[in-house]
Amino acid sequence: MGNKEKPIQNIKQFKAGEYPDSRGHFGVYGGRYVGETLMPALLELDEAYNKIVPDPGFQDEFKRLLRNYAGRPTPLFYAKRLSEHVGGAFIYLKREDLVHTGAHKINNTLGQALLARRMGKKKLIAETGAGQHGVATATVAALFGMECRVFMGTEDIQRQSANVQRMKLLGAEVIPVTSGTMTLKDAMNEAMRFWVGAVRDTFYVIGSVAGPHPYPVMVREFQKVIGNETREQILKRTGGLPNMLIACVGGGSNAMGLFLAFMNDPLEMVGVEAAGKGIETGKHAVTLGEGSVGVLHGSKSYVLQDENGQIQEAHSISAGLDYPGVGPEHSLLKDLNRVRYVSIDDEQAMEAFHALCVLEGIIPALESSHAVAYAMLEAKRRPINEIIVVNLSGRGDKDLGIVSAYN
Amino acid sequence: MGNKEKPIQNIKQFKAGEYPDSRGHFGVYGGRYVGETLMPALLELDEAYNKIVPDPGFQDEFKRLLRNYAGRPTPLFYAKRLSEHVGGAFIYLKREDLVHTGAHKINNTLGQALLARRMGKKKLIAETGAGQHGVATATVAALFGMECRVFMGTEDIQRQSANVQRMKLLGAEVIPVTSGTMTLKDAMNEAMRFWVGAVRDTFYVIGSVAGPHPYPVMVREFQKVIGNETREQILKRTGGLPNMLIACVGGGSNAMGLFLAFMNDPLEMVGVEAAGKGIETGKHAVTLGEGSVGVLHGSKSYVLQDENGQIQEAHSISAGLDYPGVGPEHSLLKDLNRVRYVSIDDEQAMEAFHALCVLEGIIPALESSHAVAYAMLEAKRRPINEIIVVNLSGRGDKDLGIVSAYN
Amino acid sequence: MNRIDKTFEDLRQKKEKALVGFLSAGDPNISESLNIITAMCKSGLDILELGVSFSDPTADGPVIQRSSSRALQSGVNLAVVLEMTRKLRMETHIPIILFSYYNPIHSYGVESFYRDAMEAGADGILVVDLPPEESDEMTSCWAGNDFALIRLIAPTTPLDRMAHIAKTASGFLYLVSKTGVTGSDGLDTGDINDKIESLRSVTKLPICVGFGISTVEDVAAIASVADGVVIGSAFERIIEENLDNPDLALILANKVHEFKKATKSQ
Amino acid sequence: MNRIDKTFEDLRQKKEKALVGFLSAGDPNISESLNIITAMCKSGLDILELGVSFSDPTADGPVIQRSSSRALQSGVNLAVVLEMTRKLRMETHIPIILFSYYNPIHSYGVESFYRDAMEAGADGILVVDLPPEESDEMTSCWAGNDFALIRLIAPTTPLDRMAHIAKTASGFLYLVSKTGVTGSDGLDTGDINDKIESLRSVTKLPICVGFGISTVEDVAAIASVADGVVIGSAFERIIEENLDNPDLALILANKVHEFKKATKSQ
Ligand SMILES: Cc1ncc(COP(=O)(O)O)c(C=O)c1O
Ligand SMILES: Cc1ncc(COP(=O)(O)O)c(C=O)c1O
Repeated sequence: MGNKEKPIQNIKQFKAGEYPDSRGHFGVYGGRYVGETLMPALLELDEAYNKIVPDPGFQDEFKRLLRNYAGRPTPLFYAKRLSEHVGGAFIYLKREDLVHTGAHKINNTLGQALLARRMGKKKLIAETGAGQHGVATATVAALFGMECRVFMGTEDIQRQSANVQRMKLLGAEVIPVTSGTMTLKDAMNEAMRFWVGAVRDTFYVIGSVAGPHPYPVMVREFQKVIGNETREQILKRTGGLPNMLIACVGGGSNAMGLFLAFMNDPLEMVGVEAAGKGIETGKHAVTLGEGSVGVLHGSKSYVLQDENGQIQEAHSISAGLDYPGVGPEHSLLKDLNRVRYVSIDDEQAMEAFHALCVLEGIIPALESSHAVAYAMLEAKRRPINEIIVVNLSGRGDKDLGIVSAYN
Repeated sequence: MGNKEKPIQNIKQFKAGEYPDSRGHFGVYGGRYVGETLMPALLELDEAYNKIVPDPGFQDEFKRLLRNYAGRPTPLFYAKRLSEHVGGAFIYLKREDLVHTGAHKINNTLGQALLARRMGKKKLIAETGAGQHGVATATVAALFGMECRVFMGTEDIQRQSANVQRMKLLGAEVIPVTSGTMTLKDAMNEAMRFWVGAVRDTFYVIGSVAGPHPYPVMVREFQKVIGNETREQILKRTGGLPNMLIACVGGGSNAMGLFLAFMNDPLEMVGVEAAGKGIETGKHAVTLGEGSVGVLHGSKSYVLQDENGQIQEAHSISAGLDYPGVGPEHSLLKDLNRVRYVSIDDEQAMEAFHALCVLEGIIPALESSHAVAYAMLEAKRRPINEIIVVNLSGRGDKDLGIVSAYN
Repeated sequence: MNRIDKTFEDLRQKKEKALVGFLSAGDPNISESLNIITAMCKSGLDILELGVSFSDPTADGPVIQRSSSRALQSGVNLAVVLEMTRKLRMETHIPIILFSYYNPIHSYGVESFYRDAMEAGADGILVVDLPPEESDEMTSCWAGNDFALIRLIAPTTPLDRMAHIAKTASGFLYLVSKTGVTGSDGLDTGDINDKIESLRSVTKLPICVGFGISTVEDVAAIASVADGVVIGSAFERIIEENLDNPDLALILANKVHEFKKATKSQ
Repeated sequence: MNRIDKTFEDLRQKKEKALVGFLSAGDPNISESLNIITAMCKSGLDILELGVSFSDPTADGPVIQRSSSRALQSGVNLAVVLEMTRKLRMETHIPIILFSYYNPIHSYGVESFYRDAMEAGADGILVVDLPPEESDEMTSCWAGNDFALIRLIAPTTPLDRMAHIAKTASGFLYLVSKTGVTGSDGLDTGDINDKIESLRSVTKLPICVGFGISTVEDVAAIASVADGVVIGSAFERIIEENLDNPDLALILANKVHEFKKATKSQ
């Protein structure tokens, strides 16, 4: 039956910050689709978010932590050998792989944990796929002396065992999730279930621009530093704007983090989803490209679902992209044609992974490798005076096991 | 028989930059103790180093790479919870764990590889213990499109397997060294042997302030950015100098990198060696504290040796400190009483490792954990208005296996 | 008067409370599910909550998660549940409330759903993850008052919000007895009295209490203060423990009988 | 005239070249080592290089590394090597050059070393890792010219440096035939002629060539251009292959004999 809502076509003048509305709607997307037990918590969170986050005291502390703890600003690096190898546009890498814990996720967890502290909550929970968000949450929990539980599918526990050990060392409890596909989607289900029971004293740190309002806008707010820095850096370095921005899209937080600052600029933005073993095999995570509108994990957005509205299993070699949902703002940006969404399969990502290793001495996360792979395709067909900025969302240390197992 | 040369006592006025002399002598230490085959290469290197490195073009490129590629400056982070837990002086951490590849080693390999390139050498070799220097060398080799061979003891290949995989991914050949103790010392032997045979077109990237002149002064030069940044940061943040600097000492490069900028300042400096299973067990790496003057790997310095001048096996849970030699400048600084050298055993290091994990959300390298452990001891006995700066030389991702195996 | 209102009216007159039973439609399979539910409806169940299973039941505990899996495995989807409703409607006159997450309905199409559910004989709908803030998109096509929108009140819901929710609800209010997912063990009746009192101060709708109710004693305790008692996981657990038992329908019918008695005992 | 100068003088008169043999003192054990070396000295060896083993022989290939290990295992140290020298001196009149890395000497003490080595009957020293730039610290206590400082000339050594090195050397110059560690296989004689010629242009000292020489043909080829041929790994390899062979000393003596013939053959 598959309900494909009418997309809003060709809105030329997209205004950054115009979305979401006060109840978290990005056009028809977003919102708050949760059980009543959680609603008061979300309303409380929304209120706290609106009151606390704009406060200069909060902003000061947040910025200080980003700088002194997380290691911001991260560099914008011109990947000369990669660009020359491809033979086309200049490829710049925004080096989120260099922040503390090794992925952009820390920007967000610092923000949410600071907020949690100011709200008086001393217990954090989080879901995690690749383990990066789990590590980033466990990290800020340690930093602030909070209790931390991380929900993680047993399939992901297997393939990201180093991150599991890191979380435990940081003092977090890692709770194995054995339901469903035993990956990120189910970890999030289980985190929400736990939250329902512990909502009074527990802050749920969601790891992407997904989930019910205010998470998508809040996570975007905490990640927008990526794009703010990038814009300033590229203007300073080249005197102009890039021609294209590229980021991988799992839930979509590193992409939104990069894109937001450029939303009103005349440039192309591309979100790269994971095509897994290939779209034709059905084993992929191409939510925006192949999914349809639905409601999952508290918000309306594109989802991978069958004709009865049952959520489908996603597949990707990269645990962080292996998710059948996507942040609601991306659904709007897709419908508005403001961002182009494409996909890269496991093999292409793996090739880009190796290319970046041997050409630039950078071992990227498999998630980020998807963005690099697409950048290589695009750069080749573009003139040499164009500039492509890729968000290198994380480092690949966590993926060494997967890479060596991949034949 | 054990030749203990008379130490130079109590030279009060130590001038930074006064050492080494033009032939690489730090007092009686340092020099060039190598076979004739290598001498011309060392003389060529010395000349190139003196000509190329001070060149503004070189400095510009080096600084640009440190910033845009390695991610410098690294933050100086006030470890509030650790300090409060200890209950004494303020402990600040210089976050070398945040640079690309995860340890200070990259500062040096970038410098040496740039120099190699300007000298027209296209092949790099390196020895490695913890694997960090090997990874850092493989990294710059990839970045500059050079060939790279890394020598590593099979014992270290075992305990630092993730770093072995990283080097391979980066395109380097990892050459297992099965001679002797199969650790860093033997890797360095083997690298020197290989270099003897390939000296005409191969640049040997030594990973610490050890080896024959000009390596100790050159590596110090490339690492001094750590202290330069730290000095500026602490002055800006606190308006004054710290009371104490602490760094772990394997070969001694992260320590020299931190100390140099403060050499003429009125403050204490402490180098922390690895006491392994305890000095009394003989299974340690306390070269300065327990060794005697000798010649190893091309320079004169303190070494762990028996009464016949045979080098002894070092022991430490941290592969990067597991070395029976030490950079010659440290020997001089010890004799001059300018730096105090102490030691921390495996167990103390492991405790500090866990403390930093759960109190600050930072997983330190086991090497760096030695410095943290000593800082905790010192901070406790110092008044709360004092400041201790610890060089957090690297991150602990590489050590997860060792930590989980340690009971 | 619609079936729900009439049921509560009848019970009030008999001085009984409503026994509301939740079952995942199609668990353990479609035909057996029809047998079981029919038997239960005929053994004293006052209101049926017929669960439309969803792949990602984030508000449910392990028992209903497993029950949903079995149901999905047996081929259930919203169309099948509506077909089952149609068949049950021929066997029983008690109100049938569909109980669903929003995505299956959204996927089916809200207008088609309204039309087909009414046509099948369903009396209302409870959508677990569709709070009042979002529910317009489902109800804006509804006409008249014949199809009830059952709403949840949680232990975390403050008074002003209770009033707001009650205003847009119909049929009855479902008061969640615990902060937690379905089936969370143990019941704390102390708190519930206060909650019911608060809720009564803002609504005239009947109040049914559910989540974690599993013993006859629980039922009796809740029945003494609420207008109805909702049982879900306790039934599902019996199904799970008797998957190969040919007497499953009978066992459940007896259980319903037992619980029903406890709703009359004051 | 000291023993080294006299040896080269005698050979020159006989129109022979020097056969220089390197052995790690104490390999495979101290007494067997004495047997072997004595036998070799009596079978035609012109000069003995007696290796003082070091734990970290960075200029040596695998064969001499293993030989050093065996020697260290058998309890060798510099004092023991000096004692062996004393014993060998009673058996042979050929020059004995001690061959060492610097650390054992440094550890022994440079003054004690000079005194004890002279006293034991050694004729000179070659310190692998002590270039002219650093060697003052060892030689500044030396008196007279009776103790030779043998120096290495490498394939990488430029002409002006050759001259400089030659100036501070005595006894003979050891020309390394390969850029590589000891025992590196294969010998490229082409280059060596040029090197010898260059070297002769800056020194009058005899020139012995070593590293990687293992066959009679190699010996003959080198002997035709140099004043001496140094063999090390080739002997050590024989020891290694005959560790349990009671005829080891005899085999090596025969080998010396064979090589020695090749130094006369032009
Ligand atoms: C390195 C990295 N990049 C990207 C992602 C995908 O998340 P998002 O799309 O929210 O950036 C993840 C998720 O774990 C990640 O670890
Ligand atoms: C993180 C880290 N710290 C310290 C060291 C010790 O080296 P150095 O004393 O030269 O800084 C190493 C060596 O591998 C290392 O990896």
